[in-house]
Amino acid sequence: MDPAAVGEGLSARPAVVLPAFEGPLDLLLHLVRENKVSIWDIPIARICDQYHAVLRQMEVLDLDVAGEFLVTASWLLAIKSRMLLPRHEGETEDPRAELVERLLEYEKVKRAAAELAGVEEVRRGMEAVALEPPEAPAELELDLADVDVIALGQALRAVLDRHRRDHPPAMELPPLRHSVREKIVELFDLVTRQRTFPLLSHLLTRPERLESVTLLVAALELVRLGTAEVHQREAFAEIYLTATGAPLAVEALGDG
Amino acid sequence: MADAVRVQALCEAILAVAREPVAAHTLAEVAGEGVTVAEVEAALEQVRLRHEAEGSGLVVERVGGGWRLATRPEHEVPLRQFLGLRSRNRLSQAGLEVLAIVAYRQPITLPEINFLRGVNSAAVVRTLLDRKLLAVAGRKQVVGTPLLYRTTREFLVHFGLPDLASLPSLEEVEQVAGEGASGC
Amino acid sequence: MADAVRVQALCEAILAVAREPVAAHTLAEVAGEGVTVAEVEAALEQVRLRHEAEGSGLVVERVGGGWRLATRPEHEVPLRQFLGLRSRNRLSQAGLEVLAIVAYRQPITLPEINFLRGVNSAAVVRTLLDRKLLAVAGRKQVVGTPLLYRTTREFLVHFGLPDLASLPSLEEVEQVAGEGASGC
Repeated sequence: MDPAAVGEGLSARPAVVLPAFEGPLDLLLHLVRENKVSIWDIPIARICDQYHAVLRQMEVLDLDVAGEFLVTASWLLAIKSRMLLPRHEGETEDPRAELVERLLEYEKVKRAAAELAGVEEVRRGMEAVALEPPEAPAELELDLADVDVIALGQALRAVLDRHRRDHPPAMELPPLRHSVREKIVELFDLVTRQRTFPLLSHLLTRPERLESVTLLVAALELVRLGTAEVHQREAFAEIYLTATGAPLAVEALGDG
Repeated sequence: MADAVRVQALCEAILAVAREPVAAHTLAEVAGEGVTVAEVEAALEQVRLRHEAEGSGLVVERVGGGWRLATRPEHEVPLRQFLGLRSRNRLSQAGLEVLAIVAYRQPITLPEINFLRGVNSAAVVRTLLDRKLLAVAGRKQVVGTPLLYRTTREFLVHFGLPDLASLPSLEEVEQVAGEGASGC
Repeated sequence: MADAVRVQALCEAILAVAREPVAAHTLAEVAGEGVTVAEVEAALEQVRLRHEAEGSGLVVERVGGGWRLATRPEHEVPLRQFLGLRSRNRLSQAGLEVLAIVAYRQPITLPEINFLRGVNSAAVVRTLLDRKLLAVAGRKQVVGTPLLYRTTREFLVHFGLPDLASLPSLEEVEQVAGEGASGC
């Protein structure tokens, strides 16, 4: 490629108002045509510079689209630099080969799309004749041939949505107000601060039975973990909870 | 004169998509400026005569203050037969729902299907069994040991799936297509 | 001979109520014993010619794997006015490109479509699925098992194609479209 062409970029920038491009390939095809060059022998340096110039002109781009244009921009730069390097021996492939192939493929797509557009323009005014049959069918029916997995999935979604509407979830249970875990920490604090703590009185004076039960479980858990001991001098006497001095391994506790 | 032909063609086209008889003045209105009711009626008469000629399956009739295009009464029996024949390859909306439920939740029993749909689906299941899209997959070991249903190989072939695991997840369906227009 | 006329009339009547293309073999089945597909096609050709004559507002066409009766495109404006419908939206350039890709390369995955267009086409595919111009045809057995897309019968009807084989080859399209960028 002619290295002198590199400098041409800005001056050769197309002065036309930018048409909307479907994507980077569309823009590249446009540039190839504007420059009246052969798609088989694209002056890569010139096209690359023009491509970058157009990118700079495009003001607001949504990020997705911009990303696609930028990926192609760096691809073009890579091809451009490979064109400038002397070819290695035995390296026969033109660095532009893949680009040419993709542009040719995309050009075919555009032509086929233009064909379809022409046909659509004529046909979109047509309506299927729809006389009432002698006996109207019972319900709207779908041709099985037209049903695909997406239609199937959408049907299930519709059923589940309807089911959910017709069966609102059962009344929710109020969240547990006392968790064993919390009570373990709370009791541990109490025994470390007071060394010896009258557990039974504490349990019996809780406003809610549920809290007492939770506290009892918490106390047993502390004992199991070796962070506290219980003592009772005789049946029905006060139960004392005493710190052993071992630390409380919080991570050893479950979520309950 | 060329306009008379245009009015004929237009009237025929409109009657061909209308769900009920159309008044001549409505046709005149749609036909555009300067087309009179008398011209429309003359045009319709031409269309009527054309269909009276041998070989047409349609008739133009004046009914209930309007005009309509209809099939000939002598075709009633074959037309019914046609609609019946066609229904073999069709699926009702209910059929589609049951097929979807079984596809995604198989094996599943009729009571479970009914619970999800909120409607008794016994007849629909029977139709799908006849069509070989569903099959029986044993019995569920619960009270009453109801039959379990599953989809068939034909089902997979129809949907181009190598196996059930290839069904798109519901998240995938939403991602690919959104809510879609269930119904027609 | 009288029977040929009967078949013509019956075919026309069936197409008039069908709302979608009807296969010739279905028509033959309804027409009764001894009526062959070839006879049905000859009859349809007669009906088609009759509607081609001046003054008919309808056309008989071979599309989407069968035959259908439709209104002539030139009546679009008054017809829409009568039906109270807006004019049908044209497909976007992106939509046409994706349809062209799928039409020629089906079944094809979204990543493959994206590669050919150089742009992510997920939203376009979604719209085309909604419009029933594309459908899912299973999964490709490669990493990630992406969904495969195909064109639908609605696609064939929309573009007036009897079947996929009637799509002009890409080389033909190239010649018709004339000026390419190559060669200069």
